Amino acid sequence: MAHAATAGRVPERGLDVYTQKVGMWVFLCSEVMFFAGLIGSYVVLRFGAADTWAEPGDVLNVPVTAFNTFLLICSSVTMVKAFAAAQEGDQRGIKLYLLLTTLLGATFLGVQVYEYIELVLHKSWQGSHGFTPAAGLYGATFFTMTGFHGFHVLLGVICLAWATIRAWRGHWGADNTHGIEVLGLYWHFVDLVWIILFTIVYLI
Amino acid sequence: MSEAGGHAASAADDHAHEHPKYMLIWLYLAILTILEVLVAFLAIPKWMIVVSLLIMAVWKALLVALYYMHLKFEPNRLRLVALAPLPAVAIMIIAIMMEYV
Amino acid sequence: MDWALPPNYSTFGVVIDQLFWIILVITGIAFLLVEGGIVWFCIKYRGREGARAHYTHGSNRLEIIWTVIPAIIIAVLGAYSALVWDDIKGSSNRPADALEFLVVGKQFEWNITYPGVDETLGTADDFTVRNQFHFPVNEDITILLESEDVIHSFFIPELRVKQDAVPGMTIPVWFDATQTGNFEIACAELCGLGHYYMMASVTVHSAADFDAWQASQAPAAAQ
Amino acid sequence: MATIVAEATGQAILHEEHEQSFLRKYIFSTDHKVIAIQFLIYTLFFLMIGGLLAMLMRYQIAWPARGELPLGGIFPESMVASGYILPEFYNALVTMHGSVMVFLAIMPMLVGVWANYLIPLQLGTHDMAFPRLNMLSFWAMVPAGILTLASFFVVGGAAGAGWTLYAPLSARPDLTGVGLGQILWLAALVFIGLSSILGSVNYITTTINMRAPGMTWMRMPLTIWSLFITAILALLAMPVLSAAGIMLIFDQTIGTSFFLPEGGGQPLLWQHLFWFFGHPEVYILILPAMGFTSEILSVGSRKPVFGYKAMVLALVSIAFLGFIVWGHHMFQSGMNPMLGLTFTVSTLFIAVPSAIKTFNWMGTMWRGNLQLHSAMLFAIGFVAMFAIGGLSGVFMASTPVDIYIHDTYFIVAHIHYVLFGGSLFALFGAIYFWYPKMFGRMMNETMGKIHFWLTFVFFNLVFFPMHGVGMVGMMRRIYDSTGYAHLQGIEDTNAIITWAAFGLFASGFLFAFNFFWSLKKGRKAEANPWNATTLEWQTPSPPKHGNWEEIPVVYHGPHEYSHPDVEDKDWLAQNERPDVVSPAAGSH
Amino acid sequence: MRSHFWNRSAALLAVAAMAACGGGDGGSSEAADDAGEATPAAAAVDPSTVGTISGMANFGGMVPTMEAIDMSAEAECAAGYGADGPMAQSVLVSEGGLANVFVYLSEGVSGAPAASGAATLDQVNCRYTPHVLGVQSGQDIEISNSDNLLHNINATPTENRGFNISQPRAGITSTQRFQVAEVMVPVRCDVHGWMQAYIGVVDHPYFAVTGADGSYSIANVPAGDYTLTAWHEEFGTQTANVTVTAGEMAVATFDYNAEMMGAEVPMGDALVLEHGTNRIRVERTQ
Repeated sequence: MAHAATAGRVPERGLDVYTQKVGMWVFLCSEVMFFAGLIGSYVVLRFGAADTWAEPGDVLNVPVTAFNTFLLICSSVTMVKAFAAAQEGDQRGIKLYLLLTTLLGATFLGVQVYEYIELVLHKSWQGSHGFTPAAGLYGATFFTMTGFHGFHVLLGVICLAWATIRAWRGHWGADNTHGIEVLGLYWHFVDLVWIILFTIVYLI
Repeated sequence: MSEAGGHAASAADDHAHEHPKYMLIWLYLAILTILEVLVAFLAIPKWMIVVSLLIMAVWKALLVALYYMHLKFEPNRLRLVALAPLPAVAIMIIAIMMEYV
Repeated sequence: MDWALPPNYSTFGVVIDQLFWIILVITGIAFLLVEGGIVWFCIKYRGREGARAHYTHGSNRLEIIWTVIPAIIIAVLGAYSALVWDDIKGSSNRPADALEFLVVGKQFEWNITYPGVDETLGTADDFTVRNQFHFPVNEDITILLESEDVIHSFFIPELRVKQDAVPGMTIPVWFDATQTGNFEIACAELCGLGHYYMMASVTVHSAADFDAWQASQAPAAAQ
Repeated sequence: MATIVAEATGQAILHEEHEQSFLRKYIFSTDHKVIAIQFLIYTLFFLMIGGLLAMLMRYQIAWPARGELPLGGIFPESMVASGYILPEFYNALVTMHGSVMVFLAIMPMLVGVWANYLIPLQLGTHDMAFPRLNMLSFWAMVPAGILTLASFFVVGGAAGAGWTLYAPLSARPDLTGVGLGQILWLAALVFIGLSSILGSVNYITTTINMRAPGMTWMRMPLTIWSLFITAILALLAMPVLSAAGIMLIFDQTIGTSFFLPEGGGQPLLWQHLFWFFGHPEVYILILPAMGFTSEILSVGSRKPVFGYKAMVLALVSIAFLGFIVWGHHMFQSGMNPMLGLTFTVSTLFIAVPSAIKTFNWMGTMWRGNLQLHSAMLFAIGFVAMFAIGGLSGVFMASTPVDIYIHDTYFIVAHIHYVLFGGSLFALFGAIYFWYPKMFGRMMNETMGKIHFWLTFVFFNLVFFPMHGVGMVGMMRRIYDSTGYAHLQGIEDTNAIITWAAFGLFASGFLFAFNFFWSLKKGRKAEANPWNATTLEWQTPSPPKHGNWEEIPVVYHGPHEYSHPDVEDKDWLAQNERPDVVSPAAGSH
Repeated sequence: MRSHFWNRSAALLAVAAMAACGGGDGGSSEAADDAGEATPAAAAVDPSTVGTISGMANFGGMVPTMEAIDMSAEAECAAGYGADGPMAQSVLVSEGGLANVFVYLSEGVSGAPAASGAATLDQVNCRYTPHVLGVQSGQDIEISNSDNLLHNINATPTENRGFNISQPRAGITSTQRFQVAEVMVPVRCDVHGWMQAYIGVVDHPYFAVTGADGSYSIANVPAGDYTLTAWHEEFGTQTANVTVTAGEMAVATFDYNAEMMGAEVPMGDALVLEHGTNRIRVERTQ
């Protein structure tokens, strides 16, 4: 059994994927727990005080957010397209799709900021003017969950912008796809969280 | 301990699979999103809305995880890592919810 | 320097103390076994010139033994604890016709509302007394525990009663004192800078004395 | 392909060594060994701070009516007035002693120091998987420490709601007089969470994917197993605390009411979230200590670890059970009594793997050839003290008994037997044991032995009587116990505890002196002073940047001592080629 | 109810700012310096330009009976009272005069000498002495404990930074300050639910609290036209216009009667006294 190892000094069998990908998945596990903490609290608080929640659409703007959800889904597909382009060494594709993903992510953030401003300034909720984090548990959980998701999107957009700049410098290619794949994992995870959040916060 | 051998070959190569049908998944997701919004405003009992929305949300999440995050094409060991936190999540939420039983 | 449980005055205290001593005996034996073994090994197997240790990777039989034996002890202990716990706190075992009091903790006082002569809370003859808890002996007592501000913990050592008072919740606690006496309610959960000072007196009366005391408080209640 | 990268990195690291500036080499270093030493200095400092807070606290408990606090004049009037420690300052002491010890001393010392130092060395790799993240995980601790220290000096003083931060006390400044101090501590906690998560990602990834050839799962030293399991616990538990902590900050600052009942929130939710983190945290604080102990006991007994597989299984099951027992901290909290039933059973069953481990440690010592040096003494001390801590845990796992002893000094005794008698004893042992590897010099043995015996005696004098004080019914976090009728007669015990605590604190300085004195004056250490088998001893002391000229190949299990087929010595290094030594020796 | 979010944020910022500017100003060492600086200003009053305002707070009709306070749990405090035991202090009338009315110039003051000296708030037999205290903004308030037991002093202003400190034994003192004018700052002891004091903070030294006989006097008021406001914890506020002439005494009288009970009382956080329990419940307002 001491055979194969001696020659090439190959590390012991791990997860059969490269280290950065393992690292990102492990990190995503902790992100799952972070959002589970927020979502779990939301579920429990809502069960305890169901009557302090509004019907879907009464306060929150569902059409705008549905459009925003669509944007994030689109950004996911452009992200995988960027990865596919990298695998094939398609430089034009890498640049195009990374740029598109960055722009879609930034637009998502812009729409979210617009949504927040509208809510804080122009919505009224339970007698008080403005729907703010201080507006009952509804406002508190809404802003905390979507806010932290938005924060994750922001981090993602910053990394994407950096990756896009590198794309223009010809950094990525068929021999260098790991960075795009790992960043993509993070980005899809953010999309995945939003899919859950959109459903439980806006629609239920 | 016999795992030591023969693993060099198993190192997953990025080209090991064809590109999944990314655009098709995208279409799926978009349609499900529209369906979700429609269902949310249907005049049916609330619990039915909640259940169907949750099913669609999990479905969408699975699509993203399996195809966009490539879990469908990853080695089982990596899938195990991805699933690891889910029992903890379930235990946490179920136990806290028991306060209302 | 008297390290002992305070004398017990309640029905539940009997089982709790019993369980305490049972666990003390079991853990005491385990304690002697482990610590004795360690000391013995340290002396017997201390390093000597030229000595060589016995090469072994373990013994599956031993592993099974010291997995199964503790597991059995623990399972029995767990089952018994669960039964007693359910007896003491299970909501199905709440006495039906107990005398009820409302106890509200606040920084840093216990306010006890008495049901008055009609023995029901929420009626006009209720009255509230600060930091004094009087109740009759040999009768099921249920207190409804509330808090105004932060989490407090209602603790009467001699009655083996402890329950956190949580703002926003009303938690029923029941007990039955077996002897008359004077004790104190302590707060057992850090509740702020006056935590240590949050004590109230407890007086367990005979039934007649309790009625008399309640009557003496009636003028105050009339206001 | 990954291997080639790893090898290339290794070469690059080896090259780099000569070109690094002081700043890159010692301050913003990405070398796991330097980061470990940074963590060590950091945590030793906070260990002292935490101890100092405890001394002030003990003074107040022993002599609540005396006042006359020595050097009381150096404290501002808002902490100590007329020589009396004020109750609000006492609460801050209680809170920050617990917080500092758990989050800034013990936890980073167990994980930050030893996971960093040992994982690459014992696994046989050049460095962590992500060296720069590793550096970040240390530097995230720095603002945490600064915020913590600063919180004592802001208006209202440091956090005073207990290390468990139970809301609403921790959420409403008007109820404690503490506003900013609480927020600063919560912010520190978020940094600690970040550091811990980054660290865990590194430890897990490195352990999974970067083991030296031949280092199969069942050949990993128990240290690595325990640190790996610990990292998983931290990875899954810390984010929940971060989420809860952030919600608490929002309650304090922007008017939300997650945990405030007057806004519809739920105080019990905080406790559930906190203890969902908190119980795994308890195992984060003990599992690595168990690993060090197994390692040191095996080396010191010159025997393989008794029941290696059972030890690994016990570790894994403790970790798993750790996620389903948090409710036992909340038996008297108003939680649904039905949940109490479930948690009682799961909690009691944690006793089983703990018992397995204790018996296996004893099995390791049995028929050994015990080398009773300082490290070994501390490891044996760990087993003895952990046994007491574990046994006293049975009392509180039994819910009916917990009704009485919950929130009394019995709990304080229990937690310190596990955390001090357990974790800290093992940590002292680990420092004596790996010091030669870290700094290339041995620590002074005589001082080490004196340190052990002083610590052992004073520790037991401090914490054993607390069981008795708890039985009498003394509540935790009580500023002055003399006003209670049922607590009359324990003043002498409390005074003895306090004197012993002073002794315990003082003996810590002997250790500190030994630590720094040995840096310069200690005997030069050879590569493998303990004749140990694991990989870190098969490279020079201290190892160079990059650890190995060439990645070692592993042929044996981690603890091959006194193997009958090896005759000239009583140990067989993991990377010794079986054909060189003896054909039969490689079988396990 | 939760809309005080922005207020709290602002308060937080303020606290942060104070902390940033060297904070921790609870210490008494600075107090002496402040007093030293303030003295010359106070001494500079020219008698030829100032007058005095004085008068009475009269109480007519039936005097409401005060409730007995149950101090039985604090024997040390209860011993300090006569056979009748301690009574609540919210309406104290003696020979037609109403005590504890805080009278201050609310309009017309332009410029004022800096605060000088220290006001004192003592805790005697589980009561605040005085029950109503006036201070100038920035003035030291020396809080002391004459009871050998735990009191905490929890001040809950809305404009100023509040504090919540404790004094576990007799002889412990603490110096606090309020920087902004605020009438009134409620002060309570959480250990003893009946203990309540009010501190009126104004920007100038022209204030007084009526004594047991209902009389008050404000000296050294610069000549001019003023509005005088009288505050009482049960009867709310009343105002009167006064003209002060140099070297003379202006008179302003306030009349109270039992019907005015329950008037709106301006206060930081509203305190609701639960009759019958001696408990004070803080209603978080705005």
